[in-house]
This record gives sequence, C-alpha cells and structure tokens, in this order.
Amino acid sequence: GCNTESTSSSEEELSSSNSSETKTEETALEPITINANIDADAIIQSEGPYGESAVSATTLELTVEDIEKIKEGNYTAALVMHYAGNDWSNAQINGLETTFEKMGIEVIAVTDAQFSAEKQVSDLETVMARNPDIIVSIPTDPVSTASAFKRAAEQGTKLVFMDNVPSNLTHDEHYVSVVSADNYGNGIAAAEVLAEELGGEGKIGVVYHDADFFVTKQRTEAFEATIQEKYPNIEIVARGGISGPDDGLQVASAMLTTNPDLDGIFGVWDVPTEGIVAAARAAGRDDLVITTIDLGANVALNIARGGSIKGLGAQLPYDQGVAEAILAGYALLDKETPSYVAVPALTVTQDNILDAWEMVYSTSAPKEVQDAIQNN
Amino acid sequence: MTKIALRMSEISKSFNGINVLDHVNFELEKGEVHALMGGNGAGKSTLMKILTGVYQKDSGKIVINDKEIDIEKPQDAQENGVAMIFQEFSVIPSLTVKQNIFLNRELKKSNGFLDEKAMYVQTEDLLKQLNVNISPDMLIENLSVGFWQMTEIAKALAQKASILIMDEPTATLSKNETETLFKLIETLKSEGMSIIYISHRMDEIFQVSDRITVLRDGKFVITSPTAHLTMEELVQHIVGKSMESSFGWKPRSYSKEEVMLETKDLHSGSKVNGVDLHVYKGEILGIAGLMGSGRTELAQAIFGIDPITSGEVFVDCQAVRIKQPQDAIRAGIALVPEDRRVQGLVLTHEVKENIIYPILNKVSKSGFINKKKVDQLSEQFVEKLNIKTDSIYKSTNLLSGGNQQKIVLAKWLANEPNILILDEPTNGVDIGSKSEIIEIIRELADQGKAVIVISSELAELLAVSDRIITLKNGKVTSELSREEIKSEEDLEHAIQNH
Amino acid sequence: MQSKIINTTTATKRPAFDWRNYIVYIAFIGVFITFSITLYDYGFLSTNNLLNIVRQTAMISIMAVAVTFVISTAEIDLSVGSIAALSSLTAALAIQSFGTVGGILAGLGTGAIIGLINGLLVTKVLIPSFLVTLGMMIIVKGIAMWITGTAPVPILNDAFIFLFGSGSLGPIPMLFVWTILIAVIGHIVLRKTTFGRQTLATGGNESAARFSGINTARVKLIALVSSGMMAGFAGMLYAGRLEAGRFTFGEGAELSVIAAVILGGTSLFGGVGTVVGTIFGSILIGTINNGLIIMGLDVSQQMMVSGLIIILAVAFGRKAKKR
Amino acid sequence: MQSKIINTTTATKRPAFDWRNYIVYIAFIGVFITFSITLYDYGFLSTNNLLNIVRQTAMISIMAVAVTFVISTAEIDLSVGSIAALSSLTAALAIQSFGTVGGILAGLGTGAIIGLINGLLVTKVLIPSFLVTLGMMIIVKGIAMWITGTAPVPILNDAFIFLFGSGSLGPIPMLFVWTILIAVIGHIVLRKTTFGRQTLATGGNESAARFSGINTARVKLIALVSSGMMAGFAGMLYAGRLEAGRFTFGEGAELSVIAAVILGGTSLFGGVGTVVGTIFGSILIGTINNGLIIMGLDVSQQMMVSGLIIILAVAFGRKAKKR
Ligand SMILES: Nc1ncnc2c1ncn2[C@@H]1O[C@H](COP(=O)(O)OP(=O)(O)OP(=O)(O)O)[C@@H](O)[C@H]1O
Ligand SMILES: Nc1ncnc2c1ncn2[C@@H]1O[C@H](COP(=O)(O)OP(=O)(O)OP(=O)(O)O)[C@@H](O)[C@H]1O
Ligand SMILES: O[C@@H]1[C@@H](O)[C@H](O)OC[C@H]1O
Ligand SMILES: [Mg+2]
Ligand SMILES: [Mg+2]
Repeated sequence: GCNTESTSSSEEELSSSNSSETKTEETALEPITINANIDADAIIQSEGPYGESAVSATTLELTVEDIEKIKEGNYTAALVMHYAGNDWSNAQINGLETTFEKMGIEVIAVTDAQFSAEKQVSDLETVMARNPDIIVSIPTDPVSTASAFKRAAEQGTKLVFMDNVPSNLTHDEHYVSVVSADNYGNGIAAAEVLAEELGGEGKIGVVYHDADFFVTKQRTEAFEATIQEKYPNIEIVARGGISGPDDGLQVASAMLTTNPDLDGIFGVWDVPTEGIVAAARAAGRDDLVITTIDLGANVALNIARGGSIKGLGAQLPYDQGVAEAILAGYALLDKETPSYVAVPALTVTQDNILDAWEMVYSTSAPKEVQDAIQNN
Repeated sequence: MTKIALRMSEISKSFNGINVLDHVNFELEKGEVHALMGGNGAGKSTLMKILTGVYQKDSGKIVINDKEIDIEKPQDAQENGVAMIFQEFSVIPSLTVKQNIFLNRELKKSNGFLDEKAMYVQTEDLLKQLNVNISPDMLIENLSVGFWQMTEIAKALAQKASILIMDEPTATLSKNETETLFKLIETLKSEGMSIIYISHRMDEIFQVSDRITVLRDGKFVITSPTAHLTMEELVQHIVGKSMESSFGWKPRSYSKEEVMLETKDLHSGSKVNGVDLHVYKGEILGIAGLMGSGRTELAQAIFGIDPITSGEVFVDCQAVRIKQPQDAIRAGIALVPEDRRVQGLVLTHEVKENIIYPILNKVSKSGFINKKKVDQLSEQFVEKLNIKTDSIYKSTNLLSGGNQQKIVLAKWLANEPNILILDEPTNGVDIGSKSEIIEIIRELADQGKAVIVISSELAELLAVSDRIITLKNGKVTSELSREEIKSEEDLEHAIQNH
Repeated sequence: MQSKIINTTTATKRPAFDWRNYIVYIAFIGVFITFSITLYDYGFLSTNNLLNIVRQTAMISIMAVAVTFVISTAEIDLSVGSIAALSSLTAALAIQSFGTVGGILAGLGTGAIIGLINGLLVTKVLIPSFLVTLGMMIIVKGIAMWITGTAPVPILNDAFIFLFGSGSLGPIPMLFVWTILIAVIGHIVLRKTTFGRQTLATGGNESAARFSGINTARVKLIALVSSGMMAGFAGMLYAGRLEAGRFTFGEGAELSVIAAVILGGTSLFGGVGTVVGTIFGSILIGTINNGLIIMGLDVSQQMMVSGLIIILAVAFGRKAKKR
Repeated sequence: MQSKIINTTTATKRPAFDWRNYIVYIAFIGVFITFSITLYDYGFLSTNNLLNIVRQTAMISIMAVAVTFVISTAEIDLSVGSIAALSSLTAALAIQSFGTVGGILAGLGTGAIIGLINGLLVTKVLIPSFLVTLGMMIIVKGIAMWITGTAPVPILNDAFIFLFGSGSLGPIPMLFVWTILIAVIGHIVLRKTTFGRQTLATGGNESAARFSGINTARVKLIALVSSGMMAGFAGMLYAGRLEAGRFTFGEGAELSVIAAVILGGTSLFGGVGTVVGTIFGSILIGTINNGLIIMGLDVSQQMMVSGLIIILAVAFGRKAKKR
C-alpha cells in the first residue's frame, strides 16, 4: 500500500473541522479508499460466483475529481439488506453510509428482509418506487430474488452486491460488482487458530449452518478441508446443524453430551457461537477451545478476557461497505469495474484484538474489551 | 325500622332508544315472597338486573333498608344483601358445583389459602337441603341443565342474602325439585328473607307468593296481595285483556292405525335403557318423568345427537338409521331442544338467521340463499308466535328469555316436520303465549303430524297430550290414555311409583 | 292470535349503523390519505407503487380469505405459511417434469392434502386445531427443508410465471386478478350461500348448529381443506413471483394472515366473519409496510410505527364491542 | 304436597377418572423412556444432559406459567418473546450503570410496564388481546432493535450471571431453581387462592363471573401484567445465560409458550388451566428437541419428528373431549 493520507479517524475529523472554518459546505475532499492498514498483498482464497479470482479491494480508489463529479449528479442509493440485525450488517451499512455521504449520495432507504426472500423482493420493489440510482444489496437467496434484481437492473439502477450474486445475472450487463470477504480464507483462519490451540491433535465438533447459504457453506468447507488436509491428528467427531442464530446453545449442548471428550468446537458465525460458549460453561467445560468467524462485540469480549473463544477469522464489513460504495461510484462514472472484489481475511486472537477491532469497525474497541486486555 | 326491604321507584330503562322500563314502581316487604309477573319481554328480568347491578337504570331510585343506594356493578348489590338466581345461568361450566357455589366468596383457611374441605362440607349440606344428591366435585358441564339450575339456586342461597331474586328458578325443574324449593322458600321466609319470585307457572305463583306485581310492556300495572286475585284476573292483568285459558284439555280424534314413529328396545348411553314407544299420525304423546329419568336423552337419541347403542327407530314403519341429526331431519323428525341457550340458539346471531338454520335448504336454490324468502319467513314466524323483538335483525341474546324460547320453536315449525319432538317447549314462555303454543301444537297434530311433548309442567302436559307415558331410569314405566288421568295427582303418582 | 296484546314490533328495521364495525376501512382510508399526502413526492401514489402493494399482499390476502372461514368456525390454521413453502417446492419440482398443469395440480394438491389431514385430525380425532396446525406447521416446514435439502428450485416455465407471477391482464397484474377472484368467491360463499351460514353458525354455537342439523364436522373439514388449498395457491404465487420454490417462503405468514383476518373484523371466537374486511385488513398491513419503507424508516422504526398503527386502528373502533 | 313423594335427585356421585386429562404426563413418560433406551449410549440420561433439558426449557417454562393464567381467562399474550428480548437489553444496560439490583428492576419493570399497557388496552379500551399483543410484539421488537441499534450488550456482572445464568445452588442450576419456584407459586395461586378461582371463572364465562361480583377486568389485567413480568424475568435468564442482552432472544418463543400451555391441558377457550400440565408441556417439548438433536437428526428431520410427536401425543388423549 502506498496510500499515506487516510489514517486514523481522529485525524480525519481534525482535518475536516479545520477546513470547515474556511469553506462552509465543501469540506476538503480526499480520495476515498478502504482502510490503508489492510494488507494489500494478502492472498485471497475465495473465488467469485463465476469462479473468477478476486481483485483486492485495496486497489480501489476514487480521486478527488471523481468525487466532485459524482457530487454533481445528486445521486441516490438504497441498501436492500438480507438482514440488518447483527454487527456484520451494521458495520457494512455504516461503511456504506459514511462513504456515500462523502460522495454526496443520499441513502434514501435501508431495508431489512429478515432472511425472507419474498420480503426482500417486496422491499426491492418498494424502494424502486423512488428510483434510486444505486442499490447495494446482498441477495437472501440467489435463485428466488433473481428476477426482481434483473428488473431493477433493467430500469437502469446500478447494482452492487455483497457476498453473493443472484443467479443468471451477469457482470456489466446487470451488476457492477460483487464485494465479499474472503470467506474461504476466514474458514482457514478459524481452523488454524483452533489447530494451534489444540497442539495439532484432538477431537472437535463443527456447528454448521443447515441451510443453502453461500458464505456460510464456503467457510465450513474451508474449515473442514483445512483440518482434514493439514491436521491429520485432529478428528471431526461431531457435526451439528443450526437453522438460525439461536440454535447454537442447544446443538452444542447435545454435542457435548454425546461427546464428553470433545476438545474444540468451530461455530459458523459469532452469534450462534455465543451459544456454544454458554453450552461449554453449563457443561463445566472451561477448557473447550472455540473458534468462529466474524468479530462480534460479545465474542471479542470473550477473546479479550481469555474465555473459551481463542480466535476467529474476521471479515472487514466496514471496508466491504466502503469498497461497495467506491464501486458504485465507478459505475456512475462509467469506469470499468472488476466483477469480483474481495477484502482479505483477518486472523484475530487475544494478541491483536484491539488493532483488529479498529481494522474491522474503523472505531476503537469498546471499553469493556480494552479493560479486559489491560487487566490481563 | 320499617317493614319495607326494598323500594324501586320510577325506574326507567331503554336500550338503543327503545323503552323497556317506563317509570316502574316495585316494593318488597321484609319476609315476603313477592311475585313479579308479566308477559315475555315485559321487563321483569331487566328490572331485576338493574337491582343486581348488571344493567344501570336511566332514571329512578332504589332504596334498600331505608337507604337510597347506587348500584353500579354486581358487587354493589352483593354488598347490600341482594342475591339473584339468573334466568340465563350464571354458573361457570368449567368449574365444579362446589367452586361455583362459593365463587367469589371462597372460604379460606387461616393461612389465606382456599379451604376446600370446608367448602365441600358446606356444599354437601346445601345440596342435602335441596335434596340433590350429586358430588360437590362434579363439573357443571357434565351435568344436565336441571342440576345447573339447582347449583344456581344453591349458590344464591349460600350467599345468605336478605333479598333473594329468583328469575324462573323452576323452568328446568320437575315437580319434585320444585316442591323441595318451595319448602325451602318457606324456611327462608320464616328466617326473614325477602324473596322476589318470577315465574310463568300460575299454579306456583298462587302456591308460593304473598303479593304480586304485574308489569306489562315495561309499565307498572298493579301490586296486590295474592289472595285478592283470581287466576282469571291475574291473566287479564298480564295480557291486558280477558282470555280464556287453553289449559283445559279437549279430546281430539285421530285414527290409531298409522304409526308414524316407533322405537323398539332403544338404548343410548346409560340413560336410555330399552325404550319402546310409538306415536300415531295426528297424535300428541306426552312424556313425563323426574329430572334425570332420561327424557331428554331419549329425545336426543331419536334425533341423532346421542349415539344409539342398540335398538331401532321406525318412521312410517320403515326402519331408519339415525347417526346424526341430518338423518333424523331427512326422516322428517324435528327436535325442539331443552336448553335454548346452549342447544337452541346461536345467541350472537340475528333472529332471522336463527330461524333459518334448520331450513337452509328450503330457503336456498343451488346453495344460494334467497334473502327475500328468509325475511318473509322470519317475519311470518315472529308474527305467528308473537315474538317481541325490535326487528328480525335483532341479535337473539338481546331478547327476553321467553322470546328466545319462541324462536327455538319457530326454527322447527318453519321446517314443517312430520314428527315433532318438543323438549320443555314452553320453558319460560308467558301464559298468553303458552296457550297459543298449545293451540299450535294441536293444530299441527290435526294436520296429521305426530307430536311428542316432554314437559315437567304437568298442567301443560295434561292440557296438550292425547296419551302420556312415564319414564324412569330410561325405561317406560307406564302408559296412560288421557281419559284415564283424572287429576295432576294421578299423573304424579304414575311418575313417582313404579 | 291476539297480536295486539303483546306488542310485536316486527318492523323490518335494520340495526343501527355503527361505524365501529367498519374500523378497518376507516383505518385504511386514514392511512392511505396520510401517506398520499406525506409521501406524494416519493412516488407513493405512482401506479407502480400501488400495484406493488397489491402484488406484495396477494399471498397474505388469498390465504386470509380461506382462514376467515376457518376462524369463523372458531378453529384456527397455523400451518398456512409452511404449506405455502412446501407447495412452492412441489409446484416447482412438478413443473420440471410435467409442465404448467402438473405444477398447478402439485401446488394445489399439496395444500389440499395437508388441509385434509388437518381437518380429519380436528374433526375425527378431535384434537384442538391450534395444536394440530401448530404440529403440522412444524412437520410441513421440515418436509419442505428436507425434499430439496433446503436448496431452492428455479422455475423456468414462462406460462407458469406469467399466470402466477409477473404476468398481467392488460394493466392489471395477475396477482391482483387472483386476489380479487378469490376474494369475490370467498365473499359470496360466506354471505350468500348455505355453506357460509353453516360456517358462521358452527362458529357461533357448535352445539346449536348441530341441533339445527348442520354437519359441523363437515363444515370445519371443508374450511380447513380450503385453507390448505389456498395456502397451496399462495405457494404457487410465491413461486411464480420469485421464479423459484423455496422452503422459507411464507415463513411467519400465519401471523400476518390471522392479523389480517382479525383486523378485518372476524372474531377469533367464531361466529362472525367478513371476507371484505379481511382483504382490507391485509391491504392495510401491506400499505403500512410499504409507506414506512418508502418513508425511509429503518426496520426498528417501521416495527414500532406499524405495531402502533394496528393497535390505534382498532382502539378507535372497539369502544363498544367486547370481542 | 306430601313430602314423601319428594325423592332426591341424583347424578353420578363422583367425577370419573379420565386418563385422557393426563395425556401430557403420559406423553412425557413415553418420550422419556423411549429416549432413555434408544439414546442411553449417547448420554441422554447423564445428569448433565438432564440438567441441560431443564436449563434449556427454563425460559419457556417460566413464561408459560404466567401465560397459563392469561389463557385461562380466555385471553392470549403474543408479546412475551419480544418482551424477553427487550428486558434482556434493559437489564444489561441497567447493570452497567446500577449493578445487579438495577438490572433486576429494569428487567422485571420493563416486562411489567408492557404487560400493564397490554392489560389496559384489553380491559379498558376493549381491544381483543390477540391484536393488542400482536401489535405490542411488533412494537417491542422494534424498540429492542432500536435502543442499541441491534447491538448486543455484554453483561460482566458476576452476581447477575450467577443468579440468572450459570450459577447453581449445590448441584441444582439456578435456572432450575427459578423454574420450580415460579411453577410452585403459579400452581398454588391457580389452585389454592381466590385469584386462581376468579381467573378460571373469568375464562369459563365472563358475564357469569361478573354477575358473581368478580372484577373480571382486574383479573385479566393482573394476568397480563404477570405475563409481561414473567417474560421480563425470562429475558433476564436469557441475558444471564448468554451473558449479554440481545434483541433476538425469545424470537418465536410465544408459539412455544402457547404450545406448552395447550399441550399441558389448558383450554385455549378459557376456564380450564393447569400450571403443572404447562410445565410438563414445556419439558416435553424440550425433551423432544434435546433427544432428536442428540440422535443426530438434521434440522429438517427434527422438525418432522417433533411435530409428529406433538400431534400424536394429543391424538392419543383427546378422543373424548371436544376442546
Ligand atoms: N341488552 C339489551 N339490548 C337490547 N334490548 C334488550 C336488552 N336486554 C333486554 N332487552 C329487551 O328488553 C325487553 C325486556 O326484556 P326482559 O328480559 O326484561 O323481559 P322479561 O320480562 O324478563 O321476559 P321473559 O319473561 O321472556 O323472560 C325485551 O324486549 C328485550 O328484547
Ligand atoms: N341414575 C342416575 N345415575 C347418575 N346420574 C343420573 C342418574 N339419573 C340422572 N342422572 C343425572 O341426570 C342427568 C339426566 O337428566 P336427563 O336429561 O336424562 O333427564 P330428563 O328426564 O330430561 O331430566 P331433565 O331434562 O329435567 O334434567 C344426567 O346428566 C345425570 O347427571
Ligand atoms: O457473513 C454474514 C454472516 O457473518 C452473518 O452473520 O450472517 C449473514 C452473513 O452474510
Ligand atoms: Mg326474563
Ligand atoms: Mg330434560
């Protein structure tokens, strides 16, 4: 990375407040990129929806001229989410809204389909009543939302996707780009941390997402493949499926009942993993090693306090949001866009949790997390 | 201390702009039994509901024990020593007899918890006084209506009120229970309780009451000592003009050749244990029996409500299989059931809707209802049976008890059955209408229908029947042609003996 | 006889008009006008948006029409959402092998069969419908997840998609055509036919209905079968609209359906039912959701406001009535 | 008249024992024995697993005890799940500023206040409880999402976590202690106190109850407030167990709660209620879920089997009763 300008958020605030003294409205424009601290050379393991290899999000940039040009358009955007009730979504929305604001684009609606494909289609249609120029969305289900997204594309709205693309939609013709975390890479990260904690041997369980859902499948696959290929002495002895975030506790409890000698459990994302932690606690298994994906506030705290969760692979949802906004800008400027953009995986353990938090959310870690690290 | 327990003066009440009580005066002395009389819909129940806080008066004054009081809710009435046996039951079907009797006045132990034992014992005592032998732990919903009524009575008695209102307490009771109740009333009276007694059974009124007040169309007509009135005078006050009673029996002629309905060794549940009966075309057969003798169950078995466990039913000498009411209806049978509120009416529905339920097929063409026909028919029956209602669109739960009963009758008359079974058909019906109904029953028989009348009111049974059978423990115990019965006592003995 | 003695007022007077019985319509008009004014600039009144509302509520409306009958008999059906999900899948699978007609038969048939099982369990085995249909909701959802291992099944049949999804008859979307058709049939059956009266009588007082010779078990059975079949139909509409079958379709729809029915004025205790009210209940809920999204509220705000509107709508109306 | 002809009027002396009223216990024993045999090797009978079942059902059980009262009065409460979610958050937030006691007050208070609003809307504004609590379920969920912007709130207070989460009294988990405590209180109140009687009377026949001088509005109000408060309590248990408040806790719990209540033998139409039955209903559902997961069934199979068991359990029992 050679981007030297944008560093910490406090500096940004400083410069903007300085300039606001001279110019009233127009704050001093800076080019927009994702967080410069992200390793631009990291290898991205995941492949795009059409098997294409990823372009790193670190390469994206909107120049000052670009931004000025976009501002003139008075564009509008809508965020059509599959679910807006977790840290991942919030951070992503936050990244999008912040960046769009810098680009002078008004976010006219943020919808939450609560994992329902039909609600997402309705949301999309409703939002289209206001003719947004840009829609950033994550399809709840690639198959059943496809025709609705296609209609939106045909109306001339620029579509930028997160994680996943509706089936039969093609790059350039229908959508601008898809931005994803390196889910495969994160699965590997979770496996590596777990294996290391176990010293390369033991019996483990996997709590997977029992649904046809692209990213969660990808992670589980990566986790299991890594364990099987790299760690022959670690045996996956139990698999339990969850259908939603609240099932983690029950499934993990049952797993510990049938396999009292379990050494570790992988949880497919942070919220159900909180249930795994509670199950371990109830079973009196403080020694159980748990890893997961996504740096939620509660799992971060658990890691910081030296709890059962030893580490995780984090997505960088805030910067994914920034990348999506930049790509939308590209489209408005008729610039060429890569079809698949990914943000590298990030391995988080107790050692780097404070930095990792800033990287993931572009804010400093919550006080409890900081306190916990200090008390160690 | 005056001897006046209660004075209600100039009480008025209207519902939706329709005047139901119009400056009514009523006075009750201590230790008297005061009968409140009037035709169906005259306003008796409404007046009493005002006294017990179920309804609020529009104007007027209520004085109890020389103190003017405001009664806004049932608690207020209770606190002033007023208890009521409601015409439409106030028992809770899902609770036991004991729980109902002590509802909201539960006995408690010193630790504040319910004293089930004490309540059980007291309930047993009460029931014994009433000569009712049921377990205090029986669920009401598993008992027949007669027992509901007894529970309702026991519940009111247990309140040890100073003013007790009885709104048609004997409507579902047979002679036996009625006598017990009257003895009890004597005792209560002697203990200084004042009782307001509402009934359409004239003989009861003369037997039990000290004074009588008559209402007509919501207006006060007269208050008089019972001894000063003759039956004819009383009827005249009630109906507003002199009227000959149809309670005298007139021999009717019909051919005893064509048997229209016959049962052979009919069994159903534990209550019908081998009933053989037959009814001729054009005949009116009366069925008498004590409460619990199985009359209702017999009727329900024939009509397909209760499953027939063995035996046969013949209609026009053809064996018919009756598994549900539709089968019975197809065979030309109709049943006017005993309990109008539970079995007879969809109370939240309108008058005209209720009237057409059994005849939906007759007022419709290929499934579509002919609205005009429905309106015509219901208007016609409202008129024919003198049903007092603002319109055929009135919800039946807003009608007076007697008028509700008439609608149940109308339902089945409208169906023009060949065989009509009437279980306590005049339950709650006023004296004027009662004779009309008896007249209608006779007309139907004259037209060649077979009619079965079940009634606990022996005078009525004697007035209408051509032949009477008595039932006991689900078996026919005697059969008497009307000519053989010289008096009510004869019939009474037939019922009791055997 | 002496009709003058006991005064019979047999006037053909209609019961007094009580606006409280029409609260769902009033609420709808109120909400609609409010949005029309405040959201005019956001395109709330655009034809397309109005058609959106209709399209988005079609499935709920259609299921709610049938559930109006079920609730009118004092029973309930919680399985409609799951049935819609399963039917979307069976229809999608059948289309692959047997084409449009096969798809339709599979979709409706799935619903009808499950409805029949519900009905038999309620009327013959005498299990409370709440439990039967709750159990069935879980079972059917399980089956829907199981038959394709939670994978969606795409639909590529244009005729099917036209008929049950994106097609329109002139300017009128097929989804609207279906809604109107089902609503009109439902209304006529409930108001004008003997079956409708039998339905209300059964719910109003089952034992009195039985004593009137109404086969109450049959009435309930038919209501539950229809409700299953209409849920199957809704499943086809989900499938047509989203061009796929999927196990999550209709998730939670049972609550929206029941809410629409009750909001419309049908009594949860049976005996009182209105199909027109139901349709307006459904459209009211849909309009509120639509308007709040256009307004740009986030989900939490949407929820707070829409819940409040529902309660307020009824609060204004209910002063007089107990249930 | 001659007193000798007055006979006593007799009905069946004693209410007959009917095993069908005990179906939930029979079903529980059946399911438990089946799992004990088939899943013995998988540790179904291990102390820890049995405690797991108890822990996992604690929240549903506790909410269900209060909802038993609500349903016994012929009303319903659909808002319990949302209340639990919001209370978990208010408790977690209050703990940060005011410690354990503050957390408890906030959790219970949140529930009680929402319950009170429900109760007033039902008894004073006379809106059907189905609509009130449905609307409230949505509103409260919205508030829960809104107050922290859907972010979870961690709980670091050990006393709170001990009391309402992972603590145990000797070998007995606190969650079990709470369940038993609430169940015993609920049982005594329903069976041994005037209020219990009034509750059943109100549900059995509201107007008759009023004629008997029972303040039925007050009874319903108290039932709904308790149900709100117990939902708040359940929210604290979710929070204590998962050491955080979160807006998704208790999602869909209302259906499990109602299912437990009805399965236990309480009538959805009011007038009949049993707290012990409710607890067994809740534990039955929990045991089924636990056993099926241990068996290694996947989610779809779990759903099919557990739905089937619920229906079968009741099917065996209900032959006689209509409702
Ligand atoms: N809540 C109500 N709304 C409207 N009308 C009512 C209501 N209650 C009673 N009425 C009407 O008031 C009149 C008097 O009814 P009430 O029940 O007092 O008569 P009643 O004298 O007790 O008659 P019965 O002998 O038949 O029991 C009837 O016409 C009835 O329809
Ligand atoms: N021998 C008996 N043993 C037990 N219960 C009896 C007996 N006789 C009567 N009963 C009770 O009485 C009820 C039967 O009343 P039924 O309806 O059969 O008689 P009925 O002649 O129609 O009397 P009514 O209608 O006046 O109550 C039953 O429900 C039952 O509770
Ligand atoms: O990646 C996301 C996952 O972490 C979240 O929890 O659920 C939605 C997914 O898209
Ligand atoms: Mg009366
Ligand atoms: Mg009888």
